[in-house]
Amino acid sequence: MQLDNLYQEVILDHYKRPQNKKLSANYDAQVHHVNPSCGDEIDLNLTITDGTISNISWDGVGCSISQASVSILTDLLIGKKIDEAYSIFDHFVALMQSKGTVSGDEAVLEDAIALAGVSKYPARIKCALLGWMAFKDASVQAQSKSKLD
Amino acid sequence: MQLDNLYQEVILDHYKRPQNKKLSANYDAQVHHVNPSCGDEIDLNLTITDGTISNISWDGVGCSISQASVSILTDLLIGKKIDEAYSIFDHFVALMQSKGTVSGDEAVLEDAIALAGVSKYPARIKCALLGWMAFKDASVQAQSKSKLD
Amino acid sequence: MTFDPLVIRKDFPIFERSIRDGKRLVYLDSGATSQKPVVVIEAESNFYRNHNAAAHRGAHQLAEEATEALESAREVVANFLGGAVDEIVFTKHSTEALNLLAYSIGNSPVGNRFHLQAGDEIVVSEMEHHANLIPWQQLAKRTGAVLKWFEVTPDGRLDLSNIDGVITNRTKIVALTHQSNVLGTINPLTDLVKRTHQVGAIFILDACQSVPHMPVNVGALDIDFLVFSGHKAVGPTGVGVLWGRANLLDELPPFLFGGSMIESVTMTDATWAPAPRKFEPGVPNMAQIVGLGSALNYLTAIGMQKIHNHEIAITEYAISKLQEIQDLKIVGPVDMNLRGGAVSFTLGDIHPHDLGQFLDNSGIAVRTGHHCAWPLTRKMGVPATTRASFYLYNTLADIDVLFDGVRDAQKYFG
Amino acid sequence: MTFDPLVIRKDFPIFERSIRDGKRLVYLDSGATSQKPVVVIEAESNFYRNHNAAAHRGAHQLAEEATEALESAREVVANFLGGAVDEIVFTKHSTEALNLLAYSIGNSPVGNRFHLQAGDEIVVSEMEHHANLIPWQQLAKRTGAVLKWFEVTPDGRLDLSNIDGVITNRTKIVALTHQSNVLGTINPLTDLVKRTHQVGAIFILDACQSVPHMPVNVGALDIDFLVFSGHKAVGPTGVGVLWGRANLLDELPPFLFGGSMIESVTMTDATWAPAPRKFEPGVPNMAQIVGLGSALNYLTAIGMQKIHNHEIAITEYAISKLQEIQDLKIVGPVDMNLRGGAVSFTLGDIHPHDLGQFLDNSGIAVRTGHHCAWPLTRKMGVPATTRASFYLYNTLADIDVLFDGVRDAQKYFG
Ligand SMILES: Cc1ncc(COP(=O)(O)O)c(C=O)c1O
Ligand SMILES: Cc1ncc(COP(=O)(O)O)c(C=O)c1O
Repeated sequence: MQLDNLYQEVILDHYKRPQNKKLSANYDAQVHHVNPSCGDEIDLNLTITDGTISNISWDGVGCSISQASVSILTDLLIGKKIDEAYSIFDHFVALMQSKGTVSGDEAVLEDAIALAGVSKYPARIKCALLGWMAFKDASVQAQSKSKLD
Repeated sequence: MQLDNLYQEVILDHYKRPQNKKLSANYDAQVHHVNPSCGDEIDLNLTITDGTISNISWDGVGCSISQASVSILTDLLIGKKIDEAYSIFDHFVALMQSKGTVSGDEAVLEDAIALAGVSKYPARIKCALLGWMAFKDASVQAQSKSKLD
Repeated sequence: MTFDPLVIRKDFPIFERSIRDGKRLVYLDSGATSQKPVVVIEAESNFYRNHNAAAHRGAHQLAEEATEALESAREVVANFLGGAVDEIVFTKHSTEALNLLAYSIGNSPVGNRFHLQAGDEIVVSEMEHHANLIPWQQLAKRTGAVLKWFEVTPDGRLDLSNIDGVITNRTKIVALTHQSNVLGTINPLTDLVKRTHQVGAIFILDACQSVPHMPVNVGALDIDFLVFSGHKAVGPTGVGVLWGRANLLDELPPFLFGGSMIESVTMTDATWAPAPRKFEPGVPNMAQIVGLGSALNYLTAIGMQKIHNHEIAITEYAISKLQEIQDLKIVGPVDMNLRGGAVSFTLGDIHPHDLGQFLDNSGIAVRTGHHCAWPLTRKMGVPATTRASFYLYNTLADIDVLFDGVRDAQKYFG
Repeated sequence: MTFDPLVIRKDFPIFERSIRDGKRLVYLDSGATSQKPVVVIEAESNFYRNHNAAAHRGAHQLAEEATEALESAREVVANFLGGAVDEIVFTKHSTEALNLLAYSIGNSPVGNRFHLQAGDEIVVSEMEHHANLIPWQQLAKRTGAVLKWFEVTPDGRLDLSNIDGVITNRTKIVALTHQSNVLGTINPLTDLVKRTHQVGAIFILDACQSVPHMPVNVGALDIDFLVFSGHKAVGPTGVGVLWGRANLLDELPPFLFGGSMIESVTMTDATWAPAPRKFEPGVPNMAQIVGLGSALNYLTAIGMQKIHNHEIAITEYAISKLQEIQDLKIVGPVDMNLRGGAVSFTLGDIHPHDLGQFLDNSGIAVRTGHHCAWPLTRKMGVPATTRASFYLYNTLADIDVLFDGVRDAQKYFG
């Protein structure tokens, strides 16, 4: 079924067993993002230690795509250097906006490659990006905060 | 030429030699009416003596239809009882709104019958009615004034 | 003429296409926008092909014909609603019509009956579409008026237990929806309108979800203003209607300023033409207005009561079928006496977005989300719902496809 | 591709019909509204036939296609003007776009760069269309700002002898027309824009009569906002465009409130989506937007510079022919370096309405009156004028018919 392209096993797994879905008590930055067209919401906490993402935790409501996407993100980015995380971020956004013309680099994106099918469903791209935009926003806040410290 | 139906001799005559086109010094009511879609303007003075229209005078700028129509109106209504004038007014308005389906009663409308062709040109009906609406307005003012006196 | 949706569907060219690799289009999203019959599409293109010119501006034949086309459509709308011709104002959609009212009221000077001052009250409800909520929020902020609202009961009706406490002597405006676009609830208006007039306020009806679906007569309802959108009533996009009582339109100041709405203009000042012209500056959305006239003629020829009966039958069937499904919860009343043909529901833990996507893959178009009524979905205790909404071209077979689709989705995501 | 108006005319179905018992349609009223090529008419009806659904609202295939159609059209408009995609806001016409600016500026709170207070100045000119005059009159009245204006010289140009005296440190807004719809004058913008920015004000261009007729690039002009109407640019009725610099649209408060323009909504408050969404509540005029995209693609394929050159050639011919006629006076500049293709004139004592009617009888469509620029006609010392306006489908033969028609009218009314 065509739909299986969108809803890959990995996605449904992350949806049913989301990773790091419990807001941590401590964080460098906390953000709240909303997808106004469907009402999906996410809170995301981020900690950066010595230029490395030491923790991401989150809570939220939303569809399987938005929930799985943020769950995958946490698995993928925790432990990465911030520069490397940004490069993965750019890869992922490019994949989402590709309208299905790009297949993505699995070496870079790992499980996130499973979201490639989303790029053929324009209305769902925002779902997949919700957590990623929240992460980007939080990382900017965390870094400007660390500069102030 | 089809157009001759609209621009009858009588109309062009009244246009070139307008009747009562000089505002009188005295009047019971004076009104200023405008046709906002083309900028035509008219001032009209009206005197009613013992229920009879004793004078109508006017000045204005406008197309041949609007100018001829008010000129014809003055010829037709001066000397008439106010009730009779209203009945002629109603006949004329009905003729204008008839879309060419009514030919009008010449015994009632006299020269104004020449304006029958206007009813086939919707954009010009307002031109033909400009002076008549001014008259109606002025007559209402004059009568309510005479009641106050 | 018997009512047969299968015959009606033939008038709508979009049903000739297929969805997602050959599936039949099961369009259950008419609450968002309706499909268009070929007569409406052709009314618009005929206007361009044969009569296009700036209406009300020019003495040439094309301009005459354009004016005639425009004003005939106004007559059609007036007859459709039971109003007078000069009581019909064309806008681009109901959203603009509601904003027109809010801004024009905000423009009313002291002494004008619409003038608002601090402490005056505006009444809406928790089930309003954003288009009938935010303009009033903003008007309240600009004028210092207070926004009040009727609450919604757990089963999705207006809580009218305290009408007199909500609509008070300070109330100047009551603006309510006729039918909720989420719950399907049809609000009972009689007591509300009576109380509104008792306190000297005006009653504004958002009829977006009623005018396309049932007979609506402004005189019988005794309301003061009504708005609806053409695109939800088999008409073109880009055209809406404001109806208002003649004496009220007369006193209401204009909203948009420009050409053709004036009586006289100098560099520093302007005066206005009579309504409806005073509310219609600029070269009008002529082709769309003409298309709307054709749309309402189309609906009238079929019969609004027949359309309503058909929708009620479909909705009743849909509700009974959907209720068979485990974990499916209807959000809104299930009593057919209280509702029209928009059915929102939740399905256990399956997110409406996922359900909608799954249904789409089977050719079924539904809407998911908060349906531009966020305070309402919040009040109903759900983050989002899936909505199936029906119209004259839907069939019982469409409902069966929906039923199967929902059950298959449960298996897929289960 | 060589430019041939006779070939171009074949794209416009309306030229297949005749006027007043078999006369050829000589359409010289494109300044009021333009005719539509078949590709535009079909773009609109194709949308209804194949892709109609509420854009940006729904995850089903039709909604995806509608969104894609809408956003592709936005890209076309952005490219046509040289702006960015998110700088394009769709309205129903330029009148709405100008009112949007005036109301949004009026909604700006203290601290916002658009906030107006008593004593601030708004600058327009005596040659503005009512749509770019009355909204500013009204904004001035609401805020206590002062309305100032550039005068018009006897030969129909802006009097720019005292730019610095008109645009001062108190000026917050300068709103001017690019080309006068009555005089045909094209206003030189460089010094005006420079001075406007020097004093920290914003420059708004009414490009209704320029964007359809010549290459216009918002970057090269260095302006801040621009408006135009689709229906004057071979596009559908019911769609207009506001272009604004991204950072300015960002700071400008919204105008119309409703669905799809929000970020979050509660019963008492709302926050806004980013531009352009924040200015586009409601189900958009989708089919018309799609038609506009097709219209601009059509014009681009022919070439805006070629269209402009053609109109200049026609206008030059028209002016030289018309000047041969006794008692005919051109109202506006006769120097082709100063003007575009709208030619207004008077004809002795013959009233424009009568002349227009006579021409109509010969199949010629012109506009007569004050052309929604009443202060200007007053200033030019005429109660009304007759206007012939040209576009890509007009030919030199059209001018010859006009010439003969005017002379015949002189005989008829003489
Ligand atoms: C210069 C100018 N500005 C504004 C307008 C208003 O355009 P619209 O009626 O399409 O809003 C027009 C045309 O009528 C115009 O020529
Ligand atoms: C109840 C209700 N009110 C207002 C609207 C707004 O209609 P539009 O977007 O056509 O202006 C809608 C539809 O979206 C609606 O369902």
